[in-house]
Amino acid sequence: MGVDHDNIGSTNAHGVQFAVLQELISWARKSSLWPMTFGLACCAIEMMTTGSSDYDIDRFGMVFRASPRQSDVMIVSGTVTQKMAPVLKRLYEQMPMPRYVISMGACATSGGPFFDVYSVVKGVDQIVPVDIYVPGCPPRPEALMWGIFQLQEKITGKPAIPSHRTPAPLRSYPFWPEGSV
Amino acid sequence: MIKQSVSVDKLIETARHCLKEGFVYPVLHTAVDYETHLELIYILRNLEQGDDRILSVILDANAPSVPSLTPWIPGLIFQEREVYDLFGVSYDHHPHLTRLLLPDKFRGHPLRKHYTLAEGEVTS
Amino acid sequence: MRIKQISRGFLKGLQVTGIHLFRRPVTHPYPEQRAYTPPRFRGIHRLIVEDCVVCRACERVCPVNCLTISGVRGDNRRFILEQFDIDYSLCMFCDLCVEACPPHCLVMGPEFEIAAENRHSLRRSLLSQPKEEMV
Amino acid sequence: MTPNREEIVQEELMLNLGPQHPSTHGVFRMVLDLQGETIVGVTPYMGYLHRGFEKLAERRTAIQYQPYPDRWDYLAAMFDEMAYIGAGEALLGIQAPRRAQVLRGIVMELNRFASHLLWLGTFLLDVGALSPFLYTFREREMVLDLLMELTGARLTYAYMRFGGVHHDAEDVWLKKVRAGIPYFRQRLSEYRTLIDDNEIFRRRVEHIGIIDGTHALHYGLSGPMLRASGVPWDLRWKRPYGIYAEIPPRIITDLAGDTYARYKVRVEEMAVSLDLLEIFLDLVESGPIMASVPKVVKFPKQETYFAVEGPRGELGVYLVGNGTAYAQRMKIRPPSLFNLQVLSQLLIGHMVSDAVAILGSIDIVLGEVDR
Repeated sequence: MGVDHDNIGSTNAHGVQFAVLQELISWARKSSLWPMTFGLACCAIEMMTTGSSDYDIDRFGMVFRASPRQSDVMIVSGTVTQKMAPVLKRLYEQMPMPRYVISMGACATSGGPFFDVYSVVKGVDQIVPVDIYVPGCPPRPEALMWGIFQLQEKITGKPAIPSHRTPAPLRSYPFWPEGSV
Repeated sequence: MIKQSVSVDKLIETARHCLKEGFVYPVLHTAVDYETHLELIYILRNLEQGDDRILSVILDANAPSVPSLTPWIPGLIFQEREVYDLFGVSYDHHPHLTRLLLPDKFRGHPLRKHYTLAEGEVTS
Repeated sequence: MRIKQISRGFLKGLQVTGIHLFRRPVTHPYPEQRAYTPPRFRGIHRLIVEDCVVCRACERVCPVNCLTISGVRGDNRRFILEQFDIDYSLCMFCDLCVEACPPHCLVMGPEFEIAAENRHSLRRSLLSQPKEEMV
Repeated sequence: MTPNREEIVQEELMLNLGPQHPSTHGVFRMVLDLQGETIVGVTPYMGYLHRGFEKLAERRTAIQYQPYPDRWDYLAAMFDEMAYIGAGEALLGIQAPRRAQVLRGIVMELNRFASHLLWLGTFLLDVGALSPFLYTFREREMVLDLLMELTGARLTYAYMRFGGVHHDAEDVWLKKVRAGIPYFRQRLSEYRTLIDDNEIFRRRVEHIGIIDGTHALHYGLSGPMLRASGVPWDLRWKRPYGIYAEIPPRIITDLAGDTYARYKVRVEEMAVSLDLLEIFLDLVESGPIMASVPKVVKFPKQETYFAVEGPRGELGVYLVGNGTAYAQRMKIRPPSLFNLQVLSQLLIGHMVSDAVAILGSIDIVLGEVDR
């Protein structure tokens, strides 16, 4: 039995059933967003850090895939140049539906610091449609994660961030316990 | 910074003389656009004595052309391609003179002073 | 001999991995716990509106022209700020505007969570910041 | 019927690696000509990240350009700042006060440590080991947080200024760095236990990608690439800048010139960085952090070449002033681009699987190769 996408969410006899199904699908999509390892510039280092031990993006079901065919979300992390633009477009077209694009950093969003340079594309949204813009130069890993939560909210329509959040702690290093002088 | 001015036809001779004296380490090669003329800069280093030698070649701004030093100093192969790419200086007898950084369809040489943004639009 | 060599490297690796079983985890529980920001952290700007003299030093020094400022001359010949926008899609958080501000009324705060769904909503006015951001 | 080995016609195969490939360390592309599994030809393509930094230096004032050097080599931003600021200071005739110079030394060595940590993690990822990546990034995060406490940003610090540094370091921060050194030393020896004796790692990196000292000199290699081929050339002591003139030389060399030698040189250099940090922390004395600098910085009509020893090699800036606030020309000497010139010589004759290990050992940063 295939899912009739036009009927999802409508109020026909099976309305309730489809609403639940849609919720299930969007929950599944939200919890297994696999990004593509698509590093361009400085932001790519912060994207790598997001996958490393201190931030551990795997907690949200995100596993970096090396192939566009297996990935759902493309994190455009860095400056897109005119030489890179056709490659980026082809990679986007190789991704299966549904696909999402996060524009990470000022360069990908609008050209950023290089907005008047001869070889830079002024914003990745001129090439591919963008879902979430994350500003910063480069955004810190938490800012990228914030962008990912916004994308999850966009997919499910429900808040992805817990309403109650504890305040930030002091940074404690193994060699410098919290609060010592 | 002591610069040694060299004319275009004496360049290879001077470079080979420098190599014989032990200045074998290529530090830098670039061009400077002064609108009336182009100046090519070669910095070579002698690692045993630890001093630099700077060669300066003045070129015509309209049709700059210079013999390639890559056969003698292999470390200049990318540098000469880069100057060809960004300044439009053509190197005679360079083994592989194509654009290094910009797409092949790019028009103009962006580091020249009279370059405008519209000139470089890539036609796709 | 060879087996001895191979097994030595293998056991040493296992030893390092084994020790890590008993170490404290380092992962920050991010969305539940807010992110650590040091006092000098360069996040979203804050403006003390009353102190601004509309000298436009920040606008002039900005390398990417992301600030838009305008003011009108009010009573007693003082400028009153009308518009103070920062386009965060361009801003590179470089601190030069803060350094240039003569009355030190522009500072950078600890907030950085400003992802948006379109580019225009990244353009923010510093005149009417929500109260919770001003903490 | 299976044909004899001799009867199989060997055809050349073209294999394209990149620009989007997880182990090219950025948007680098190379086309390999293969005969079976053996590489017979290499064509590198670059420029996928060409951002026109040299043109921007002619379009931004000297003050406005200060945040840009951070983006040349985003793994070791402090060295780029030092190269640009040092060249500018040489043109303007300013000298930073002593405390600023010591602080510059501290942040540079911290940054070198962080940069080599990232290289170590990704290089081992290339040869197939996953866990060192997690370990080195954990320690790198601590170094970055220390730098964030001082400067306010994690990667793009914008810390150095013409005539000094932007922020003064508190005593607590200096104490933290001092407390961290023994910890980092211990972690470093832990990595070495994990990696050095590992048979798989040794067999994957030993005796591949060999370049001898004479070739390395003629191709203009620098940094660990040059020192792993037996040439003791380190700008920190051969051309001292800043505080390095007072430090006794510690140049790490290795004679083998292969991928394993480059690994050893870099790991030894991390230990040297920690030793240098300790020396610098002893040299900190109170005083101003900024010299008096004119409000509007104008480069005089002169030219200068100033180079620092970055984690990847000699990072130089050739700066030509023309009497205005804009530069007439600024040329960056990118160490990675020079190191890449030998790529085809290193790869030819090896297997495809070695290509990734050799490319990883060159330690390229594309932001610097393409600029």
